[in-house]
Amino acid sequence: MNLLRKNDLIMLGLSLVIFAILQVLITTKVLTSFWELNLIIIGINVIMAVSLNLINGYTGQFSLGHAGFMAVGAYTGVVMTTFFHLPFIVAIIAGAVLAGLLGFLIGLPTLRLRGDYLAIATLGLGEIIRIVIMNLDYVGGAAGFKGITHHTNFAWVFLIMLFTLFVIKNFVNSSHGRACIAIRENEIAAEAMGINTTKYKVMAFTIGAAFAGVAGCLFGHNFYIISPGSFTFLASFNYLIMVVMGGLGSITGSIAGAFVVTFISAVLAPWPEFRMIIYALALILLMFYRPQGLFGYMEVTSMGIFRRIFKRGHES
Amino acid sequence: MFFSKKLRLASAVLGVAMLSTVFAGCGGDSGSSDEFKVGANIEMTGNQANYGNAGLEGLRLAIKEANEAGGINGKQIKLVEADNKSESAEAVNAATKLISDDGVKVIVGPAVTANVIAESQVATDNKVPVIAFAATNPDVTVENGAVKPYIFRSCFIDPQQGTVMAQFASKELKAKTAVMYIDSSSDYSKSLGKVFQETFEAAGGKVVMQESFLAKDQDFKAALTKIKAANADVIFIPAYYEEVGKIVKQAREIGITATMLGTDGWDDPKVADIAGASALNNTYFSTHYFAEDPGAKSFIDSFTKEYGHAPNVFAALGYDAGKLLVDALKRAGSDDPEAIRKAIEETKDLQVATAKVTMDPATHNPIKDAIIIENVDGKYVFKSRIAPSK
Amino acid sequence: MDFLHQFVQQLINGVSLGSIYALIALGYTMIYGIIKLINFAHGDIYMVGAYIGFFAITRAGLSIVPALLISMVVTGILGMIVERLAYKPLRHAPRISVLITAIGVSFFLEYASMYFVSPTPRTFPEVIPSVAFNVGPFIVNGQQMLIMGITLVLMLILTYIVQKTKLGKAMRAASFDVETAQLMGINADRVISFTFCIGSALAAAAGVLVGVYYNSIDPLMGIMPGLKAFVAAVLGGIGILPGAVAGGIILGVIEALVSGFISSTFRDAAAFAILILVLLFKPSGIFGKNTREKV
Amino acid sequence: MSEVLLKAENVSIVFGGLKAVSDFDFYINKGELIGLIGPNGAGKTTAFNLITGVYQPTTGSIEFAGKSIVGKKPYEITQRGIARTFQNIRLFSELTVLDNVKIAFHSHVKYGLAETVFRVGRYFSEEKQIEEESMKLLKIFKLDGHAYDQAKNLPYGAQRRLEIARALAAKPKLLLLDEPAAGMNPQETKELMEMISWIRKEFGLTVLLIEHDMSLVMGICERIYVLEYGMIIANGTPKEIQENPEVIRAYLGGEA
Amino acid sequence: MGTMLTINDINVFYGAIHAIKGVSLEVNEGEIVTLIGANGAGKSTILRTISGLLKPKTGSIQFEGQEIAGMPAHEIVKTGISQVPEGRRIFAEMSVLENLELGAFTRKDKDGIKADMELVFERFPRLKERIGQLAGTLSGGEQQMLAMGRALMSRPRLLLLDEPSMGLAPLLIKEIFTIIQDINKTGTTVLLVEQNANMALSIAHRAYVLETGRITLSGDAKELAASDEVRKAYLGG
Repeated sequence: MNLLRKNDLIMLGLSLVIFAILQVLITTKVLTSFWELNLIIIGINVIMAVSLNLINGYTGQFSLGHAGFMAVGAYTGVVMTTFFHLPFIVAIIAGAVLAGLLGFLIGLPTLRLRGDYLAIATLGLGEIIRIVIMNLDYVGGAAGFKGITHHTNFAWVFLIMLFTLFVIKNFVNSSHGRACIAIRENEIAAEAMGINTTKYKVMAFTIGAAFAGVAGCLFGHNFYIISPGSFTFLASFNYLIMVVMGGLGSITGSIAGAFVVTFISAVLAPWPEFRMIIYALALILLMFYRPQGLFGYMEVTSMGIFRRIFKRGHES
Repeated sequence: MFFSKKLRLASAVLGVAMLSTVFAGCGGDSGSSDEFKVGANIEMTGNQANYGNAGLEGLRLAIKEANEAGGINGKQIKLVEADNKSESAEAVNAATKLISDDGVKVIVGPAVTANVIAESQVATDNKVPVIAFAATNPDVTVENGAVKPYIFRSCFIDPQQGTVMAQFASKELKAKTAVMYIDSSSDYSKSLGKVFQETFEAAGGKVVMQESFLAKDQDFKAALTKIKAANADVIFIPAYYEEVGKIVKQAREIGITATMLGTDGWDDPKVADIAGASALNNTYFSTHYFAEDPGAKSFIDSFTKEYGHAPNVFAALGYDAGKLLVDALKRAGSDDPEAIRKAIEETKDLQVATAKVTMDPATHNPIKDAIIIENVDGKYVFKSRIAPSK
Repeated sequence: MDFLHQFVQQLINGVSLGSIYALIALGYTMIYGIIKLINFAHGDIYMVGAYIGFFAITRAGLSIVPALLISMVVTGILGMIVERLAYKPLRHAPRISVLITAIGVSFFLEYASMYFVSPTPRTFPEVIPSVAFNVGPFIVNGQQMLIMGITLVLMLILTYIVQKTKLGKAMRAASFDVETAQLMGINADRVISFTFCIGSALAAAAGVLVGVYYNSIDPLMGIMPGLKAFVAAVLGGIGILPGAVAGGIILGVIEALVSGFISSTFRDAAAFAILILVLLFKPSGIFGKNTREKV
Repeated sequence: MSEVLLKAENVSIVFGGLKAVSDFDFYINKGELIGLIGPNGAGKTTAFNLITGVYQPTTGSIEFAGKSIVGKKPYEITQRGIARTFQNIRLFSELTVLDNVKIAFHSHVKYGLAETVFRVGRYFSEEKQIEEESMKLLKIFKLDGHAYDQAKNLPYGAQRRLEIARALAAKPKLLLLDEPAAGMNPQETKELMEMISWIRKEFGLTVLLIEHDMSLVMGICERIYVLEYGMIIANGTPKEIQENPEVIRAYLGGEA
Repeated sequence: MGTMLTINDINVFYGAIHAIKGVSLEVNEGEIVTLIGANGAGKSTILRTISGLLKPKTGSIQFEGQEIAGMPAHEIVKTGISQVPEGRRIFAEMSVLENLELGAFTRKDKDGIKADMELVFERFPRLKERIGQLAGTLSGGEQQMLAMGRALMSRPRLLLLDEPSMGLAPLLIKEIFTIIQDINKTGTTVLLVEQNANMALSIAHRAYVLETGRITLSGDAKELAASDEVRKAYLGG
């Protein structure tokens, strides 16, 4: 079992090395601020995708309202920093707590629904959240919340992303996480194995929502202005696409999905007429030829190349 | 075993993609010195693409004309365009790309207030001047009472229009009661409503009802049915033309005969197309220019020649911003952003398509007249020209 | 106007809006009934229908009825092609892959249209003079009557097709039990194709009617009505044809009443809130039957 | 006199006006191995679902270890010590064989959410214990060689065995097996019989099984209940059952 | 009497499950052949493979000389095979009449269909009484009759019956089996899958006994009925 800890440390070390390299590149302006911004967006998208993956991929509960929780986190966060002048970290925690709380309150009744019904209900709830915000003049209503101080930078995003990955990875690799996965695989059998399915569905939903709130808070403090228009169901679709593209039930996949989708969007930016057409075709072709996503259920840590590099095999 | 061939391919592709991000990042140079790099941050796709793209056409035309006339001291102007997808977050993204990767020294756009406000922080941080061409909200150039040094606009501001229309309603139309129908998704619409109400009520009128809708709505009948019941003298609808056309049409259909008032968002032939010429009778709106003005005529001709269709107000405003920019570049004589900023600030008596403008250094708003136009059987009829109140 | 008067007027507005939701919802519900797919691209099919109608009227100079028919036929074929190319290869794939594909198809139709017809909204010519009829103190205009009339006619035709024709019966049989339908000699692929054809044709009709009613169409016009129509279908009980019609009309009326008496900015929220309440208390929709998984 | 572990009295359940199980009276003593047989549609699986809380009885009482379990949710009943397998295999098919078993330890895990997320406290020791116990179970069921294979890739017989191993991991007092030999060949069935007998002794289990393979039922069950049309028509030793004319009629048809 | 259906060494899989292991059987024209065996032996699987709902991995199925293994189900119906599925699977939300009409889906001869409909009503008078009723509201026995009537509407030469006695009261079972015999007498060959062995053997000409995917016994129905082997196959011992 030391192995687990060792693996963790290696991953952590590796991440910090990557962080250091990128941070140096940014500070020395080798990476321009445009690419810094894109790295920030990728980081935020990773948090969104991984937290949605916990709900959709690991627990198998089809949620289409993730952008709604992001909105709650974003608005809570900017209210904290702008109106109450609280530190950024407090805003992030507040965003997480409020989004998580809302996820809990919404999840409790709605997670009784299954499949498509749950999907459309969560989509509706996401839209309701957005419309309520749109009607709150306190936060600027439909026109958006202006005058946000810029707090988000690459370091914040990367470290919080790392924290998110750490928490969610540890969660899914525990008995609690296995309970969630069991629900995805077969709810009836899970219940028969002594798993309180309602509790774990709501738990996954709450944790996922809380991290969406964190992502939202980072997002809000990056753009000076946020408006409800950034959190429509189309945004939720986009996060879902990242998750499915990477592979439902793979954290590595969600990271890759967030990366690829953000990257495609940035690379195709000069051709706005074709961008969405190409994106759409890529999506359809991916579903034809690799419906399980780039990684399926696979994680980098369980891959041959990784094991070979670190001379590590399965204990068996 | 776990690492199948396909997967290996996928991660190889991924790896290359990651690397290319890093290298692409290194490519941002400041541009060769034989051209002026000008950025355009535009709503090319998404909800506001109509406004952004029309403005871009005007802007391109102004740049093209300047280049054909020999450019700036022999140097050509190069317009670098970026799409902000009609989202404020993307506007930041686009501005950052223009500044850091494309190395532009000045940016025109975006069209919509919220997107300009989002962009303004990045521009200010990087000390790159911005000319907004259609964002009429006062907050665009001013923050906490102080002017934002790098943000300019080439159009008038909402209070001017709102005041003009309120005064017009109470003085010319002798209206006592008004209903406001506001697009609550737009700062433009909301702030105009606020100014209108203040001015109208100060002049002794009363706003008896305020209803709201959202951009891209299709059906307004429910709210209009309610508005009809209020039976006011005038209905003030500060909104963009897509919705305006439908509102006017549906209002007349359910039997509203009251006078309707609008703002520059109404200035598009589409309004008459959608609403129908007769429905539009008995409506007035304020705008930036009248087609028969000096300056406007030649613009409309060359625009129509270039694109094969008549310009709308956004195209005219985009063109204005281009003219303003070209003039400033000429006077600045270099592509140093600070020099450009100073030149824009000193713009004086410049003839653009819509007016003769002078930049107010205290607010970065141009001093411009507003025009009131009446719709008569599908034609614009000039009603009055009103100079800024202060 | 007093409260009751306004209420009735709002009902009229709501029913005409609801008729359009109902037409789109029918296609949604038929397709869901037979292959259990939330066809997110259905709203975009409706948009394409509106454009075909628009070009039939403006370019070919046709009047409303032939334009409507042409649009229905062409869009019906488009629906079949979409099914054939995008969904049929995924018949046995996991539900989520098909759903993502549907989202992909939706984006594709939206942005390919945007490329070909430009994002600028088109103004539908006035094919029906907008005359307002005063029915007592209430106002119904010609286009509202056209919408309700054509919707009614199409629903009657659809009812006839589904209830009386051989293909209609095959459709019902296949959506009830594909396997047994095959044992009757019914070619499931053909029935699915046919279902897409009819559903798309109805959506096209809705698109043309919306063009006539609101005078303006654009490439992204299908997103919200598509979603609303799906809500309507779920509201009525997905897979059930009368449920889709009822769901559409109920949704239209709710929206009109909320806009009229509360605020139009809460209109969509109210629609979704009603949906969620119905799902929580009767998960299979107003007309649906509850089923449970066999253990 | 041995102690009664499970007792059902007068249990009935009505589905849409139809009595699927009626006046179901039945008991299992601690340590017994009981068979429940009957023709298709007789209500055997419904009886299992009633015991495990999937369905709630319309009337009647069910007591387990002296306490009523009516109205309890399936997971609560499992936590009290009844585990089951399913007629149509319900493995967590995308997961590894090992994970399938690990999941079933769920109700015996004591570490909390914070310990999980930050990897402190009991997390590592308990995970280690779970893994070891899981491997032990897999070894018993000859599945240890497949520990890291996806469950869906196992041969059919192995999947059946895995379901039993998984149920055992929940540490039940009473094990319900729903057609454990379905789809197995005679050789596999024979091995399964031996295994069931063995684990019963080894784990001190009480077992109730539904089975169609009579060689298995008759071979290992100590007592058999026969269901027909939702009612118990016979109860006795294998020998008694094989010769009971009611049972023969129920199986081979009355009219010849 | 020639051979109508020949199944030669088919192997059928459900995912990982090898459900049918090298089964061969024959049905001659005019016969009632029954396939008996305990639950889960694979009886239904064989019928579903014949009617095209499942595809055999290996082996051949010939109907009147034509290879039908791998043909889609809706095409096989046209060759003259019709199945009454296990659990009846009537279209519950359609009327009795519509169910029967669907049975004749492949046919175009309106008059013939009408005549056959009359025949069905003659055979099952209770269906005529309930002609406009939704099929889901029928009793179990009536539903079985409807499923059989529906299958007959395609005018099959070979009728596949899957557990017609399931869930029915003894008296009804008797009635159903008499009807099966009648149908056979009017020229339709029948392949009957049944768990109720005594009943099935009493009307069949020949029988096959299936145990865990293999045929373990076959022969004359009367002889099998008399022997003790069948009881052993069911109850062990």
